[in-house]
Amino acid sequence: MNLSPLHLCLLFSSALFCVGLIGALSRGNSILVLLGVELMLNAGNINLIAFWRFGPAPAEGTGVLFVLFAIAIAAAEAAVGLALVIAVHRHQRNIRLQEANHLRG
Amino acid sequence: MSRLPLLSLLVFLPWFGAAALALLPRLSEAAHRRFALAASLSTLAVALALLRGFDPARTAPQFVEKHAWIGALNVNYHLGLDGLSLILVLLTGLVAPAALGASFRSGEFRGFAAFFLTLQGAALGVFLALDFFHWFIFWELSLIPAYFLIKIWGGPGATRAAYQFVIYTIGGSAFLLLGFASLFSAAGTFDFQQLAQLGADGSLARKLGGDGSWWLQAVFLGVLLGLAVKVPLWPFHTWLPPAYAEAPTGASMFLTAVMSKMGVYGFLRILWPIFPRELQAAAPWLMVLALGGVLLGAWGAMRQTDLKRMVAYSSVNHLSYCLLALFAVAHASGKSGAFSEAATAALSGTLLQMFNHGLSAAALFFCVGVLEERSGNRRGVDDFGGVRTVAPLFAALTGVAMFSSLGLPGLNGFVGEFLIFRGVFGLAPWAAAIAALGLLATAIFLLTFWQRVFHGPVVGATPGFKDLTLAEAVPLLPATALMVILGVYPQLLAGLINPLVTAWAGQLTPP
Amino acid sequence: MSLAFLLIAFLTVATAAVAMALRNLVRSALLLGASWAGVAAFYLWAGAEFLAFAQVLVYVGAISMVVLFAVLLTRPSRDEGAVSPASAGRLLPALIAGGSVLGVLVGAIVGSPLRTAAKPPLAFTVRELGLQLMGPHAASLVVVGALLTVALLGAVVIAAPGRPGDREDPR
Amino acid sequence: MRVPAHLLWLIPALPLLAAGIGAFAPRTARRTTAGSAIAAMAISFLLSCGALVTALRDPAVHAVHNFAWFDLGHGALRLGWLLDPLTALMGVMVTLVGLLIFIFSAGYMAEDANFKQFFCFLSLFGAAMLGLLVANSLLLLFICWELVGLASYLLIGFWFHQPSAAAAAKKAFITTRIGDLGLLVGLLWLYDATGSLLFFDGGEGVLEAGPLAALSAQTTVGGLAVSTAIGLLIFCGAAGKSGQFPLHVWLPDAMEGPTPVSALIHAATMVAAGVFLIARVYPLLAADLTLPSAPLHALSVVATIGAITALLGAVIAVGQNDIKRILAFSTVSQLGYMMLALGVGSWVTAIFHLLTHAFFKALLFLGAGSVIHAAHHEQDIRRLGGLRAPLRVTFATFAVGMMALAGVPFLFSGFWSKEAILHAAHGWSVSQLPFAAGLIAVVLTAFYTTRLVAEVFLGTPRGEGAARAQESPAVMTVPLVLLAVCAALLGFIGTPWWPWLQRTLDPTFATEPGGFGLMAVSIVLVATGLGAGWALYARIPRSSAGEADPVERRAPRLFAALADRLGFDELYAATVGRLNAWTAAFADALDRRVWDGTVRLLAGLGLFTGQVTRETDENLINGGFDAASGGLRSGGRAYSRGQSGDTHSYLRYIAIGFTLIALAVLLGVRR
Amino acid sequence: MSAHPANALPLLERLPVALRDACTSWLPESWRWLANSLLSIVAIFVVFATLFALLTLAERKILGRVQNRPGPNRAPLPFLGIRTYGLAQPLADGIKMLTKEDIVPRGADRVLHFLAPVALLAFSILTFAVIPYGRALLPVELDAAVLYFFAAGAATELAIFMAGWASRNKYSLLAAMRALAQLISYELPLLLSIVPVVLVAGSLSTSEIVEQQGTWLFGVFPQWHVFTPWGFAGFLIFFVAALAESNRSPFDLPEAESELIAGHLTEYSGFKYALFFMAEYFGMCALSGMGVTLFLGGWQAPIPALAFIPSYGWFAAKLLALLFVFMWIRATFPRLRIDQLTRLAWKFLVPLALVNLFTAAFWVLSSGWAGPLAFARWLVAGTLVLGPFLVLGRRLSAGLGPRTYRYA
Repeated sequence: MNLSPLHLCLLFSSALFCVGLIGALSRGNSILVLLGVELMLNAGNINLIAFWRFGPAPAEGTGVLFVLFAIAIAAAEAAVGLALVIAVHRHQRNIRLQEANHLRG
Repeated sequence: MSRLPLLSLLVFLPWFGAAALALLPRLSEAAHRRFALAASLSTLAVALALLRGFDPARTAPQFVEKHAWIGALNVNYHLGLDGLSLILVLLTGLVAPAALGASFRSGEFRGFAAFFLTLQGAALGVFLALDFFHWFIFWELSLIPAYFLIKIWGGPGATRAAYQFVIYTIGGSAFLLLGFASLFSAAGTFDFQQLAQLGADGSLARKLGGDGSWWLQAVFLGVLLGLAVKVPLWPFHTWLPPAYAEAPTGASMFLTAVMSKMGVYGFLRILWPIFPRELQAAAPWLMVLALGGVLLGAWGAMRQTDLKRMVAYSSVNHLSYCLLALFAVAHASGKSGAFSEAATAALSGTLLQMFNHGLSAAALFFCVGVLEERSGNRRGVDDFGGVRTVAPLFAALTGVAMFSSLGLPGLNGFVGEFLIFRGVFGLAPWAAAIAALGLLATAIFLLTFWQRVFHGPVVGATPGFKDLTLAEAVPLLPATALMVILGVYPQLLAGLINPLVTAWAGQLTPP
Repeated sequence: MSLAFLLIAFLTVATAAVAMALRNLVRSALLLGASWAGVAAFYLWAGAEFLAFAQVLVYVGAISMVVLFAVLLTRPSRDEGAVSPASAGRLLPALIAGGSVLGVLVGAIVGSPLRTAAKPPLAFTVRELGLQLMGPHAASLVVVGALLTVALLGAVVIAAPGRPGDREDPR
Repeated sequence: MRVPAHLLWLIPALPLLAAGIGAFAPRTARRTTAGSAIAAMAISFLLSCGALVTALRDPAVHAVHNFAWFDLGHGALRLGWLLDPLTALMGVMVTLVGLLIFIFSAGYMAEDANFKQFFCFLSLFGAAMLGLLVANSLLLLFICWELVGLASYLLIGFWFHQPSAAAAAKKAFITTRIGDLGLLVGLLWLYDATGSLLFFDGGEGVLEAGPLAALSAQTTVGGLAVSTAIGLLIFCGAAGKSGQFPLHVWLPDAMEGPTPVSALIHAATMVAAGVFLIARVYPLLAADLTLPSAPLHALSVVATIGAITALLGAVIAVGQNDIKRILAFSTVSQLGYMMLALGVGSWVTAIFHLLTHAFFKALLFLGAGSVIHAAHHEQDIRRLGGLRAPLRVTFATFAVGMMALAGVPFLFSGFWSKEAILHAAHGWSVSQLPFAAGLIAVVLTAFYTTRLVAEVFLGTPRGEGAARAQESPAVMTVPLVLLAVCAALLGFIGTPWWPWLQRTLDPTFATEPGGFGLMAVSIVLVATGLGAGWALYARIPRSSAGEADPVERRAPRLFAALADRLGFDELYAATVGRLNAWTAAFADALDRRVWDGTVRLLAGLGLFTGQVTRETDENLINGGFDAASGGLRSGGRAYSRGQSGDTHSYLRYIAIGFTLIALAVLLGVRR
Repeated sequence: MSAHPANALPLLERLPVALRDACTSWLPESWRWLANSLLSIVAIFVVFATLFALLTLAERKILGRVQNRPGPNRAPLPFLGIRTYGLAQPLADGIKMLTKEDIVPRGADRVLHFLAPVALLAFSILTFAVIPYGRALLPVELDAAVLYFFAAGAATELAIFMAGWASRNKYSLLAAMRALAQLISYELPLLLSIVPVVLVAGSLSTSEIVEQQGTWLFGVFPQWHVFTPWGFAGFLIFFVAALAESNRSPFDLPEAESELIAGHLTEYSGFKYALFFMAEYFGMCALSGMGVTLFLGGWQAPIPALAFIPSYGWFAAKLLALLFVFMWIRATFPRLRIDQLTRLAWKFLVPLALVNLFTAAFWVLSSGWAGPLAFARWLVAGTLVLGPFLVLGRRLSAGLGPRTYRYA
């Protein structure tokens, strides 16, 4: 098994992704779920950087730009997500995700 | 030469005032009044400044402002002022502040003044614009504030009258717009001067399919209809009596003094120069209609029991004289003989009549407004009696306006009417002879009004009627003074327009 | 392959895993901050210097803060920051799902013949980044700016206490 | 003192100034207003005398001063002043009579609340009347003509709170305006035909030979010469102003105004303006005389109308009971005489009669005013009577006026002027009917004047007012005396033996010998009339107000018709008035029904279209959308049951789904 | 290290570098960079630690001077017994701190309680890496140096939170939250105030920014950023925000005794407390250094004639001057209320900084204007700066009325 640096980077990102995924799936606390999602997002960013770094045209910098935008969007996501958490907390006095199902069909 | 864009100032100062009134925070009522009056008086001030720099001997537009605006449509921002525009601007400058002053006591004055100033600016724009594009914008823009003025501040039937007014005139304008759209597609320009040039040498007609083509006729009729409604030409006048009657006094004054002139102005500035041949062909029929306005307007006024409606009908009558003269000139153009002199007289008379009617009709509306205000919104002929006994000053001023309106020599109304009759008699004697009956009918209904309202014993709503204080008479005094001055010395106005009119008549040489 | 990378990768994943498993929310959040700092370190290692600092600024400086605020604001009044651990009922499916995803990913990565560029990456300077942002990607930048603004306003609106008339307390 | 033509404007300007003072003076400034009006009129009188002196130096010359009013075309519209003996004589007469009447008014109107206004209007009238006289332009004359009408209107309606006065004022204005329309059209025609409205303009004026020849050379509808047509149109104006048949109806009603007004405007000056106008434009009317083949001569019409009016006025005057109306109809009659004189071609005698008539009729009216004033505003002769004793001065002067009017021979001016007219009519070549009418009118005039004097001054007082009558103050009686002197003596300036006036006005005037027979006939006729009047009224004076008139007793239906003024008012109301009302109703109905109806119909069409569109929209198109939406809604409801609300499970599904897809792809790639 | 080749500079200028190179010249080539870095770190730490010690004394002396009292003047030099105006006071303080008992509250999170001061100090020191102390003295040349500086600065917030939370003390926690709110609030104007500089300089590199300020108008007037309308406004905003960021008076609410005891420091004592204290001064020094770099021309001499003095001398002078202003303000201004504090940031500084950004953009766009237009450029820019200041300032002072206490 001959793994290039790119392979390693990708493995690293998939590990991080799965950690985030498992966390998001297993924890009941909304904040932790959100943090898991953030981790997954970061894993995705790692992928982008890895392909930029080891890809054919690093000079163009598209990977960096993309990650930059992703970070901005992640910030927005975090802000809105946490605001939602606070709103949910105000409403039902806890932030257990499984209880926030008032909009079920 | 860099100088102030006086003409733009003329248009935009009232609009600035309107915007300021509408947008700035509410102040005291007195402050609103002072501000609105100042904004309205700006027109007079600028007009006087224009008068200083105006050279009557030059017949081309002066103070021209021309800037490219919409390149794709060959639209220019093009303002200019000649004698015709000047007297109408002067008229606006005189009547508008008076009308505003007459409305000081109306409720919600701030809004009233804002609408009113918008109307004033739009009317001025109509008189100054030399490009159809923004001319039409001004034309339509004058409608909206008028609508609100009538609807919000008007009498009990105001809503209906305002709707009728707006829909009727917008209907007319639609035809006008269609006509000009066709013109533009044919000529590629909206500029009045260029269009007149094309109309004069017949190339416009060729572009629209040659003389007598149905397309040309349709365009001509469209423009004619749009203007005829605005003046109004009989029988397109039925919107006018209710609108003028239901409008608040100030608005009535302005509508009759200035807005009705917009239509006549359109005839003179647009229809006649651009469609000389078509107008000539249609002139006999149009003269019949104008005569209808002269006669039936006057006799219609006789039947009215509502004073405002009566004055409104008298407006129909007076404006029909203007149109009659214009049509007679258009009809006879190209004939030989002493034609040119008669045409000059007719056109001079038209212009003077426009100004004079503006003064006297506005004054009459003001007087009726006073009657209405003092009697708790009664304005029937039979609601009053013997007003002259209790209010001699008011009666005197009303009397001057009334006699001016019926064309008493020595007052301004006579000069215009005499010249119109003189011209029309030279061009179409039968029309002048028939129209003279209108003078009689005017005298009858005005004197009847005078007799029933001002003479006789003090009855009806008259007891307790207070005479005008000097302050209340202020809006009326300048107009009254001008009526006398212009009646005795018409050269003041005639000197401004004579070269222009002479040039117009001179261009009507046989083809 | 540098040792630095392995170290970074290990620390990042480890802190993340521990953070996900901890009962104490505050500690979780702080550890996650460390994990994000690890990601920043990875960027630094990969030569994306600007990105690294941006990552620190945004994640460590801002998102962590917000998370901590949220934790404190939504804390149940009695027990401080500790939440019940993952229940077996959820943990098992989570592990299965996560494991299967990991398996699929690892399988796919390992099985892929990825070629890497031979030449070392060119220095991608901040100036170039700026030119790219303001040039070809200006529209995206504006859109992201708008998104951030809207998100900020939305967050404020959502999180702000309602008017007195609103039903705020279910009790 | 000389007053050349370019200073003539001063004569009307002074009263105008006085009118301006009166208009702006406070209501209480009675002395100021009256004083300024009288002073202005006095100065104007002096100026007029100066102008007369100037004019008499060379009576044949028309001195003019023309000026531009305003620019018109390449030239200008020009007006001007004219000084010739006609102007000057008329000016002197108007200012003198005016001055005397002004002074009289100061006494007569002393108690009126609107005293100030009265003098303002009087001055306005004076200014307009004098302007009319000095005008060298038909347009300027027309302007003043109308202003005179305005002043007349204002003064007739001076007691405007009385409905009758207000109505009379309106009637006067409108009736004269009917005539004025003719004048206006004639004026326009003249302007159009000659390009000028100036009377004398160095050969270019409309009354000068060149233009006149051109005018009479052209013909218009019916073979009339243009000058004839224009002349007749102008005569319409004169007929209206001078109360000629058929437009005479306003003049008696105009007596609703204060008596000095009646004296000044409706007896002496304004009503004579028509005569003046015809005399002024006489060359125009006479132009067609050179065309023997013309179907109609303008002057013939004038003569006919004049004769009819003279007779008609005299006849109706017999049946009137109001002192002022009797005088009014007598004015109508006398104006008819003047027109008759104009028509038969002797315009100078018309002016002669105009002048004498002005004085004696003013005298009569002022005398009547004095009577009315003394008798506490009692105007009905049946309720007067016996005033000879208390009103000695009034009676004496009134008698002088009466005899002048009746044409009592030799000492009284009316005799000479009337005699000259009859003489001219007798010499008219066209017809002797006007002459006959004139003779009849002479009898009637003598008869009704006798009746008037007898009823008013003789017998016993028959009414409250007459019983308490007292002589008027000196401010009123002095003008009476002055006027009486004039009325008596003025005739001597135009006797057949010394026709100074005629020669002055018309240097070509020639006295025809052999008029003495005619004079004798006339004297006999006057005597007949006087005798009949004496017999019927003075011999047995009326004893009570309710007693029937002697004429009424003998011919009740005739008297009723006369008292009813031969039904002209009723006739006009039934024809012209009704036509007017019908036209107004027609115009109004046309607007309300036809035009407004058309507009409404169009609006209705629009509304109908809108309604149809709306129905289509609501039922057809919206229905389809509703059905489709319903389907979507139920589908969505069914789908939403799958939403458990458990976020974790969603996430799980995503993970599992991803795994499956990735596996499928990977396996696909491998294979 | 620096763009200039080392030997092109005068000796005095490159003395520190030369000294360092001399120390490490014996090492093999491959290790030398590590040794050089370590030496730099040690040097910086030593210099700033000394400065810290002296600053504590200086602050107390200056406060005393302002408040018309002598300040510390009794501590003698060890073993000598000489009172040199209290020069030994820092030494005494240090010894006291080191020897005090380290108390950790029961129930506190021991790990975090320990980590907090350490992390704080570590992050503070990190910020020193990118400040150019002299022409040849820049520890780390980074392309995104300014961003690095603020990234590192942002991380200190985390440490403060750790301290507050780990203490298991209500007041500590509340104070930490307040501190965080304040830090986040003022980070925005702080960042926005330096964006114009970046915009004008077109670079995030500190050395380049300093280089660009190294010209003189008419040969005498230094073209530092602070001497432009936008730069002046930006510097003032930066300075105010820096006061708040470093918890200095009048923004020292989080740790003021009268507010929440001593804030997040309540449960700290002894050496940990000293570390906090030190980190705070380090932060102040770092921000001042950055302010000098960005606005005051860094190590550039004010007039060319004085350029012979070594550049680090100039830097030190400017830094000390700025630090003095910090203290002067502490002595002068009263403390703000929490609502005034946040209002000042959000309603005044942030809008002003945004407007200032436009001013700077205008400045860049109008850089070609010359002659009378240059005057117009100043006029417009000045108006753009002053107008909003006056408008917003009026509104702000209108908002400074008595506060209504909703629950009081």
